[in-house]
This record gives sequence, C-alpha cells and structure tokens, in this order.
Amino acid sequence: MNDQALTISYRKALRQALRDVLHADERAFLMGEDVGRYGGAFAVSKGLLDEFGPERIMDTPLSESGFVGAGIGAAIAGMRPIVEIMTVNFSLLAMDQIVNNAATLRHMSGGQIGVPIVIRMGCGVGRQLAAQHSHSWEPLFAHIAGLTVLSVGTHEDARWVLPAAMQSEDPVVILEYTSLLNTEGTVENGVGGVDISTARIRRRGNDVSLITYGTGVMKCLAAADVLAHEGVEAEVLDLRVLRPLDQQSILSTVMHTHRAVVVEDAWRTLGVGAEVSARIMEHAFRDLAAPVVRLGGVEVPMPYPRHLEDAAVPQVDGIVDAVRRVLQ
Amino acid sequence: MNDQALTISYRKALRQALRDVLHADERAFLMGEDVGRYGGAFAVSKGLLDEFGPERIMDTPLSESGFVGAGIGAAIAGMRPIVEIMTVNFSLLAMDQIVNNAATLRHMSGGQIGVPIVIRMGCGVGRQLAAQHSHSWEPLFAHIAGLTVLSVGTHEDARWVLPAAMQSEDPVVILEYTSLLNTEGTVENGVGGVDISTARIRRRGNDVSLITYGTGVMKCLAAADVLAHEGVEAEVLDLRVLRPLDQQSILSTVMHTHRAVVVEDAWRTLGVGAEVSARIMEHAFRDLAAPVVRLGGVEVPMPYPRHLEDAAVPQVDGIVDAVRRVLQ
Amino acid sequence: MVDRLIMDGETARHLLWQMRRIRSFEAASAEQYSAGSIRGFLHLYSGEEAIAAGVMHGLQESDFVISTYREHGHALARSIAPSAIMAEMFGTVEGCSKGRGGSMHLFDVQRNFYGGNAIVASHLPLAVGMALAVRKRGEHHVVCCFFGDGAAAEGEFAESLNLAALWNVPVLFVCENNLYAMGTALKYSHAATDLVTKGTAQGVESMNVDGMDLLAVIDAMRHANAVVRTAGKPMLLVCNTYRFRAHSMFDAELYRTKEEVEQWRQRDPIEAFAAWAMNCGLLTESNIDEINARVDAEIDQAVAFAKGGHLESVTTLERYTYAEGHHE
Amino acid sequence: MVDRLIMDGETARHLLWQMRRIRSFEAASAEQYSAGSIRGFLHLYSGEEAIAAGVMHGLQESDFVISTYREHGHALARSIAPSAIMAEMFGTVEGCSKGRGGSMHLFDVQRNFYGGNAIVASHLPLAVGMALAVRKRGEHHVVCCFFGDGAAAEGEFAESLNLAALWNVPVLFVCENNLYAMGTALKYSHAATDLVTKGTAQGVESMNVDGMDLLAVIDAMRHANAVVRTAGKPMLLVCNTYRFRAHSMFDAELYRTKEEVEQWRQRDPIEAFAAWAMNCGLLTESNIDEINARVDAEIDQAVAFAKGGHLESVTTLERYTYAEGHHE
Ligand SMILES: Cc1ncc(C[n+]2csc(CCOP(=O)(O)OP(=O)(O)O)c2C)c(N)n1
Ligand SMILES: Cc1ncc(C[n+]2csc(CCOP(=O)(O)OP(=O)(O)O)c2C)c(N)n1
Ligand SMILES: [Mg+2]
Ligand SMILES: [Mg+2]
Repeated sequence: MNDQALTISYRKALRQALRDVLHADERAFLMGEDVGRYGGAFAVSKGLLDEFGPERIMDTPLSESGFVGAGIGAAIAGMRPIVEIMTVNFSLLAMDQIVNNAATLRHMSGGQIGVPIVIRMGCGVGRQLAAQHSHSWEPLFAHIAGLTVLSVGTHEDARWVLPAAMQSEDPVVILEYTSLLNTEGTVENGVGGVDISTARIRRRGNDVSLITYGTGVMKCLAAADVLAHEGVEAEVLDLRVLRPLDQQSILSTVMHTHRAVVVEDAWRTLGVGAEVSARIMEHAFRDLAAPVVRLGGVEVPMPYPRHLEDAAVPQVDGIVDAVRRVLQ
Repeated sequence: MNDQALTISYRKALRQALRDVLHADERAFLMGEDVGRYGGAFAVSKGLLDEFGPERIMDTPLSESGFVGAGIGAAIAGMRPIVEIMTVNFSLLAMDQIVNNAATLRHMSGGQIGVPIVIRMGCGVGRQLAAQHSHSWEPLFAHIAGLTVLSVGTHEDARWVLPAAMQSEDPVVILEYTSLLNTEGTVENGVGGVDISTARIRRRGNDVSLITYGTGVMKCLAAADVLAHEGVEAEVLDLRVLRPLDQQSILSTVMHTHRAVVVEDAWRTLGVGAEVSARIMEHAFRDLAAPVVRLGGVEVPMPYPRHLEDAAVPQVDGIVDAVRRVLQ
Repeated sequence: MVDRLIMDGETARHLLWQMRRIRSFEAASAEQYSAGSIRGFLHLYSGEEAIAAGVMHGLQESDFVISTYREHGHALARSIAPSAIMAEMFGTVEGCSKGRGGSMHLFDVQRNFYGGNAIVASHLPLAVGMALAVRKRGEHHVVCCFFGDGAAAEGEFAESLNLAALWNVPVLFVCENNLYAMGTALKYSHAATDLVTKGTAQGVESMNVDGMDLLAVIDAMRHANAVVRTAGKPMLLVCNTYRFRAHSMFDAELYRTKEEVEQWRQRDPIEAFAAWAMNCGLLTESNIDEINARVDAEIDQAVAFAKGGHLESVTTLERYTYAEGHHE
Repeated sequence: MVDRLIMDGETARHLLWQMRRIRSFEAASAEQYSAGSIRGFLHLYSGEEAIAAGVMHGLQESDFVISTYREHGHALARSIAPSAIMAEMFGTVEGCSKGRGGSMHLFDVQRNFYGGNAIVASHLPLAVGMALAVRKRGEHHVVCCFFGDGAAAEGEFAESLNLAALWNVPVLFVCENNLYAMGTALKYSHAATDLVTKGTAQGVESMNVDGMDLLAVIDAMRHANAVVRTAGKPMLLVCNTYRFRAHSMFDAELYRTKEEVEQWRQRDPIEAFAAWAMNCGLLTESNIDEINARVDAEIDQAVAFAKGGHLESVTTLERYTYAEGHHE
C-alpha cells in the first residue's frame, strides 16, 4: 500500500467526502433528519455539526416531501444543498418532488432553471430490517429522465463520488449501502476524484462478465475469487452510474467475454438487469455465446428472518452457479 | 355485429363497469377527487353520485396520500374500495401508501391481512399536458412485488377488467388512458368477463410479434394494417397485465414468429420493454431470428407542443419502420 | 382600508390597467383555446385580479414569485410580456418557457418568476427552500408563493408552513381561496374551513384578506412587508375571492349555481376599484377609455405576435433534460 | 384525576401488572438483542407504559388498534401473548406475524391489532380508512391509532385529521409525545410545539394528557369514549411522556443529558401508580411481590418459548406476497 493510498471505513469515507465539499463550497449545506444533534442515523455525519455549525448541518423534522422540496428550492435559488433522506425506504414520500420538480424544472422552464441538488440515501438489504426497511429501489430512480443516479459499491466511490456530484448542474441521487458502513477498504488519497459518468471494471477477466452495482460488487468479486480456483476468470463491471447508463462499458466487456451474468438485490422484474440485458440484446446479440442471465431479488417483500432474507437476494454461491451454467 | 356485442365509448365502458361493481357489492364504494359533484375530472363517473349517493361516491380533498391510505385501511377493515387517483401524475404522492402498505401488509402480517383495494388512474400521453401531466409510469408500478397492475388498452378491458379486479384479494392498480375516452369500440355484452392474469393476442400473424400495452395496442394494430399491405402479417400481443407478467404468452408468440418489437410510451430505459426483452433473451434466445427491438418514449420530460410530444413517443410510422428492420 | 390620500392618480390608473389587462388576456386566451391555437389544460384567473395586482404592487423586482397552473395573472402582473405568455401557450420558441411548458408552466427567471407548477401544493416546499437560500445569504427578499384553497388540504401545506416557521424564512404564502378546488367546495375540502387557524397552528402569522378588494390586498401587503421582508418571518395571507369562469376548459360547472356566480360577479374587483377611484377623483371616464384602448391594443398585439411565432425543430427534442454539455 | 372510589383493588392490581410486564418485557428484549437472538431495529417502550395500559383499559375487544414500530407495549396491553411477541422477534413461525415481521411489525388480527408500521405516520391514513369502514357499517367501534410527536410533522398527520373530521369517523388519535423524534427535540420538529392546536385547527377535538399519570390517561379515555364511540367523532389525545431508554439499539443519546433522563425517571409512571394505589389501600406490599413474581415467570416463559421456536423453511420464501391461490 503506497503512501497515496489509505485504508478507511466506508462510513469514514462518506464523512470525509462530506467534509471536503462543505469546506470547498460555502453554498453547500447538509440537511436531513437527525444529521446533526443525533450524529446521523448511521453516524455518517457524526461530528459535522460541531465542525460546521447548525447553518451548514441542518436537522429537519419528519417531513420528507417538505425538506426535499426545500432543498430543490434552495438549489434553484443558488445554493448547493446536500439533502439526506435517512434511508431509501422513506424516499417515496419525496418522490413527487424528486420526479416532478427536481428532474423536470429545467425542462419545463425551457432551460432557465437548473436544480443542482444532491440527494443521498442509505439503502440496501442485509440487516434484518424487514419489509418496509429493506428496499432496493435503484430501478425506480434509474427510470427517471432528468436524474443522474449513482450507486456507491466501493470505498473509493464512497470517498469520491460526492465531490464529483457537487459539480453537476443537475439533480444527482446517491445511493449508499448501510451494510457496508463498517467495512474497511483502500482508497487513493489526495489525488482523488472519479467521474460520475462511467462504469468501472473492478476485476479483469476473459471468460464471463459479471455486471453489477452496489453491494453486488463485493459479492461478484468474492464469486470471481471462487471461480478463479476453478480456472474461470470473471470480469466484474461495476455500473456505478445507473442513469445515464454507460452502455459502451457494458458492450465492451460483453464483446470481450461473450457471456454475461447481471447481479442485483432489487426485485428481478423491471430491475436494472432487465435494461442491461435488453441493451446487450440490441447491440451485442451476435457476440453472445450464451443468453444473458439475470440474478435479482426474489419478488417478495423482504422477510425479517436472516435465513429468508439471505434467500431473497443473490448470494456468492448463486452467482458462482450461474456462471457455471452460462459457461456450459 | 351480433346482438351480444355493442359499440360503446371507452368512457362509457369504464362507467358501466363502475355501475356494475357498485350494484354487485354493497361493500364497494368509489372515492377520489371530484368523482362526485364535478362528475369526474374526465366525466367517467358522471351521474354516479345521483345514482348511488354520497356514501358510495365520495369526493375527497386534495390529499392523495391520505385518501389512498384511507382506502387501504377500509379494505383491511372489510370494505371493497375503488380509489381513483385523478391521474397517474399525482400517484407519487400516494406511492408510499401503495408500496409500503397496500403491497406489503399481507406479507409483514404473516398473511393475516389482505388489502383488496382497486386503485384506478387516468394516464397517458397525447393531450399536450406537458411535463408534469403526461407521465407513463407503468414501469414503476410493474416493479412492485405485491401489486397486480393492469393496463387498459381496449374497450373490452375498459368494460370488464374492473369487475374482475374486484374479485382479487390483493391490491390492483388499473391504468386507464384518457386519450381513449372518446373513442368508440365494440365489446361483448352480457356474457362479459375477462381474466386479469393473461395477455391477449389482438391480431394473429406469422411474421413478427408486436408486444405492447395501453395506447400501444391501437398503434400496433394500425401498424399491422399498414404492414399487411406489404404482405407482412404482424401478430399483436396486448400484455394487459403488467404484473405479474404473462411470460408464457410472450414466449409463445415469439416462438411462433421468431421476431419481436416491443412498443410503449414509457421512457425506454427500465421500461416494460426491457423486461420483455430480457425474458425473451432468457427463454427464447435460440428461437430468435433477429434481436428484439424496443420502441419506447424518448428520455425527456414531455414537451408541450404537439409536434414535440408526437416525436417523444412511438408512432405508427416508427413501428412500421422497426418491423421492416427486424425483417431484414 | 387604504386612505385615498396615499394613492395618487397614476398609481390608481396603473392598478386598474393591470387588472383590466389580466381580464382581457384571459378572454383572449379562451378565444385562442376555442380556435385550437392553445391546447392542453387552460385555467383562467378572471375574478381574482385584485390579488395578483395588489400583491405584486407590494413586492419588489428582486423578490421571488412562484405559482400554480392558474398563473397568467401573476405572470402578467410580474411584467412578463403578454406576447411572451401567449407565444408560450401557442407552443412557440418565442414563449417565456421556449414553448416547452405551455399555460401551466410560465417561467421568467429575469423577472424572478419561478413558474407555473401543475402539481397542486408541490411548489410550497420549493418556496420555503428559496427563502432559506435568501436567509442564508442574508438578503432581504420576499419569496411570494401563490396557491389555492384546495392546496391547503395537501400535507405539503402543513409541512411547508412548519418548516418556514421553524427556519424563520421570508416566505409570503398567498392562499387564493376561491371557494372551490375544481368542483369541491371549501367545506368538502376542509373540515375546519378557517384556513387562517391552520397557518397559526403551524406558527405562521396568518390573516384573512378580502381578495375582491384591491385596497384591502394592498393594505395587507404593507403588513406582510413588515413581517416577511423586515422581520424575515413567514406569513400567510388567505385572500378570499372567487373564480368567475370554469375551473378549466373541461368543466361543466355542475357543482355551483348560476346565481352564486352572478352574486360574486356583482363584486367584480375591477368595477369596484374603478368606482372607488372615480369617487376619489383619481380616475376619469376618459382615463378608463384610454386604459381600455391600451389594453385592447396590447392583447391584440400579443395574439398577433404568438401567431407569427416559430415551432422548435424536432431535432432538438431532447434539449433541457440535462444542462448543455452534460455527459449524456 | 380519578376518584379512588371508582377503582377497585382488582383493577388496580391488573393495571400495575400490565405496566410492570411491559417494563420487564422490554428489559428482556434488550437482553435478547444483546445476545443476538433479536436482530434488526428494536425500539423500547420503557417509560411510556401508562399510555398503553390506560388507553387499552378504556377500549373494548371489538375496537381496532394500529401502531408504530414502538408497539411492544401496545401489543402486550392488547393481550397478545408475550411468548408470541418474543417468538416474532426471534423470527420463528410461532411469532404473532409468523416470524415475517419482527419487532416493528407485530400483528394479531384475532385481537384486532393491525400492527406495527415502520414508516412514520403512514398508518394514520389507514386508521382513518378503518374508521370509515366502521362508520359505513353503522358499527360503534373505536379505531385507536398510536403515533409519536415526530409523526405529527408529516403531512399525513394533517391530511388524516382533516379526513377524519370531514368524514366524521371514530378514530382516536393517540400522540405519544415523548419530546424526541430520534434525536430531534420537539422544538426542532415543530415551530408551534402545542400539538393540541394542530388537532383543533383540523376540526378534531384535542386535549393534552399527562402520559406519566395512569389515572389521567384513564380519565381522558372516559371522555374519548364519549366523543369517539358514542358520538362517532374523531379525537386527538396528546399524551405527554418520556422515553427512558435510547431511541433504538443504535443510539448514542448525544442529544439529551443524563440529568434530563434522570429527572423524568423520577416520574416513573409505574412507581407513581403503585404509590397512589397503596395510599388508597388498593394494593399491599405482598400484592406487589405477587405481581412481580407473576411477571418474571411470564417473561421467562416467553423467552423460553421463543428459544424453542422453529424457523420457516426457505422453500416457502414467496408466501404471503399474494393471497394463496393467486394466479402467480
Ligand atoms: C397533486 C394534485 N392532485 C390533483 C390535481 C388535479 N387538480 C388540478 S387543479 C385542482 C384543484 C385545485 O384547487 P385549488 O388549490 O383551490 O386551486 P384553484 O384551481 O381553485 O385555483 C386539482 C384537483 C393536481 N394538479 N395535482
Ligand atoms: C417516513 C419515515 N421517516 C423517517 C423514519 C426513521 N425514523 C424512525 S423512528 C423516527 C422518529 C419518530 O419519532 P416519533 O414520531 O416522535 O416517535 P418515537 O420514536 O419518539 O416514539 C424516525 C425519524 C421512518 N421510519 N419513517
Ligand atoms: Mg380554489
Ligand atoms: Mg417521539
């Protein structure tokens, strides 16, 4: 590990990113439920209230539609708000604001208004939070024209996508995975910076492409390790940007390996995997040695018990098996 | 036209269906904004207040989350509410209720509670209502486990899906297309009844499958007529039920024609067409003579001017061209 | 009641002109709608002119204004050219929103006019956020937000007033209580029809204003300026008024009697103000003739301008979805 | 204040037992959480026992109850067996929700206990709808809905109270104002901290109740029964109380002082009631010993029962998504 890289938890990486952008731009402020006095529902913003004060770190009441809309209004009026929706599970309460205002105002004003807001949400499965608190709604946001949707599957992105998102003149939705908060990872330091327009290959391989995002990245890398012992070299593509999709990177890896398995926790029907599969169908049909396989969430509200929760979303074993099948 | 069939407008068909179910089940009642005194925003429920009275036809305030949630509560408590959300464009305000309560309560109660509610919404493009009033959110609803989602693309379904939906023990979302309200069509009378589980072939053909729903049905039938003059026989499959999808019917028509074009007004990315294409990839890959083509909405909020609105969604000419391409 | 002494003849003539041109503009809009030149939804402001004229009279150019789909009067009083508004409704690039928005989405950032929102009450949170930006920058602008009695039943109303009071931001909430939300009378939208108490319950100073009396509105604005601009606090003005015409062009007006409409027309705000001004000697018959002539000419010119407008090319359909130069 | 004469010894002992078992059950829950047998989110009710005990005392078996994620106390007071609740939190099929829901989703339709909702305020509309069903059937049940002070900031609170008043339905809204919404103090959630005025502003009779005084709660319920059950109108009780423990198991309690917590503990509702009852001679030392012994045995038995429970087979993972026999 060179001195340019450091090991850091996903939570600390997110916090450092917040500190960076709050220092870099005085128009930036963080607002959301319990981001201040409580220290953040998941301790991501812990300490920031003391460091930046209540004007920059604003606790809001339970009014998702109200404060997300207020963030949009502040953005219209020249600020650079970072609005935290505690978890994606509450985002439907603000969905009208996100879709009909944030994603639409630039268009219906004929380009006169921009909405440079960043909306962050904790999300994901794996903590036994049951049906109302375990949603994977990446597909809902990825369907909305006017939004840029980012899925933070690595520590590097936890550290660097926020500063990049703050440069956008349009609304950016950032999905952070609470099950990764305590995990440690290595990120380039100082140099920093990532784009928010391209997918990234997290592991190179020639035999099959594992296309995924979010917590699927770690699962696919683990599956790739298992497969390596069987002599199968899987390439792992982290989509990162769920809208607009980096189609070129998807097609490149498929044309390279001729086989693809798409992995996500979201319900399989109308999942991101459906779009990835359809685009491969349209642009790389003749390059496929086998049909694209999708692994997604089982179409059931998330059950509370650990064993049922595990069975409801793709796991490493299942990914390995799927790869074996497409290789036959 | 035999005496069992009659010609009726899409609006009258919807109204007759409402009258039927209100007469058939005293637990049934209609509630929504302006369904009563105003006569329905689109005159669908015109006259019903006089016929059934204010207890069965309830005007609600502008409180989408409140009255949709109240409909869910009434369903839990033994009623058979029909809740009208004036148009789909306002449904995001009630989306938390629809997803976290209607679609989820049965599961999180371990099967103790059912939510037999029918939620109807006017929707669709084509009336120059601009960005906030022209949404096609079929893909958002079709992604939600626990819902049954119906798209009413024909007069027959306008007349008969509601009575069928009222038999469901689970929440049913019915999407009605306002641009079809004044159109006349022929429906079987008396005999009546359709299922709400299968797709329907609206025209038989051997050369290519046009897979669609909603207003796409009429467009695809028109395109099929044009193609017929060129000696191309297109089969038109109306999905009707967007969740759960009738996969068997999709695979049957594709295995019969070996070519498919999927048509919808919704934004193309993560549209229903993506799911259809992905399922064909998974189950009929070897039967395809050409890759599945998707025609969907251009990824822009809907512009107000007629010519731009027309250019933003698939039209008959575009469907015909797409078919010519897949036949090459 | 305003003392005649504090209003000079020029101001009186200006205000009368302002109200008259709004009335005439709406008449012209209805004509152009019937002629098919204006499409989509069209909501006329006739009868409520005293509110737009009086409130704008109390605002400064640097203040922000945000409104609903019934915003022609607000836009005109905010000095957006009638020609630019008519052109917008004709869907031409000369329109104030480049033709993308139509009647419900009039925008003019030069004049701090932020639209034109067609999702009832969804712009209230935006207003709070704009005011938050104003406060954070230590400015003393007023953010003026117009909405209706029906909007006050949406949860966004309660959330927005609470946030505005909690954050102490300069929003002037102007509720145009015209007694109906489409066909739903105030008493069917609100169990407690006194909207002022709903404002005070959220900690926002609130008052009733006779919206048919221009002088009463001007008077209320004096106080509002003290509260909002000077003290920087939010305030709610409930302006009681009446809509002389149908809700939109799709309204049979089944929900109210001709007599009721007639009674309110007796209180025509324009006639009332003209009579008062003549009484006070601030206005002569010939002044009125001049004003009418000026208004007729201006409106004719606006229609002519719109007719001479140009449609955007379909090649730029996807514009205004993201900032120019966006990665997509 | 309740006259001692109207409470007999048996009732006093029953009520003390009720509160004590809730307190002990929560202690056991915390233990089992630390032991890893309970997972996910766990919100304890300790300190608020007088509300659950007093409100349930005033309800009848045929009444409906709906609550939040902090519902253990309500479930116990509604006579759901501690063993069934503990088993639910262990995720076993013996749980009151078959193990699918966990701590936040306790259901028991036999006892008209409709859960256990984890989206703040989203169950208020459900309560209104359940009461609407009750009214439509001409029944005289009370629908009792528990929620917190933070929930009152959500738009659903305003919408639900307005709908309940507008429709005149028998909902008893019980706001458990424990002064915090996670780490957000009442004064940071509400600009106007008097929640009673928010109820009256919506047309709902509302009153403050000392939630630490069981007798005051019982007294309030007498009045509530007259208003809700007899007159069939909605009512709001704002029960002022305090949460003795952290919000959930992920709470460092940075937002309040130990002293504040200590002061409230001095007002322990259980101790206060026991002291009063002994004073009135309704209770003896030996009664208390018996009660404690009974409670300890019941809770130990509940934990033992949960430990002996069974996990559902993964083969039935998709159950409870749709009614059995549903087309899927
Ligand atoms: C959230 C939402 N629900 C429903 C509608 C349909 N709608 C448009 S205007 C209107 C009535 C609004 O009444 P009010 O707020 O009093 O304003 P007014 O039209 O009287 O000026 C309704 C129901 C909408 N546009 N948005
Ligand atoms: C809509 C929504 N937003 C946020 C949350 C996260 N959350 C869970 S409990 C809670 C605080 C609720 O406070 P209150 O209503 O006072 O109830 P209490 O926990 O104090 O009993 C929050 C913010 C949620 N569950 N739902
Ligand atoms: Mg109105
Ligand atoms: Mg609380």
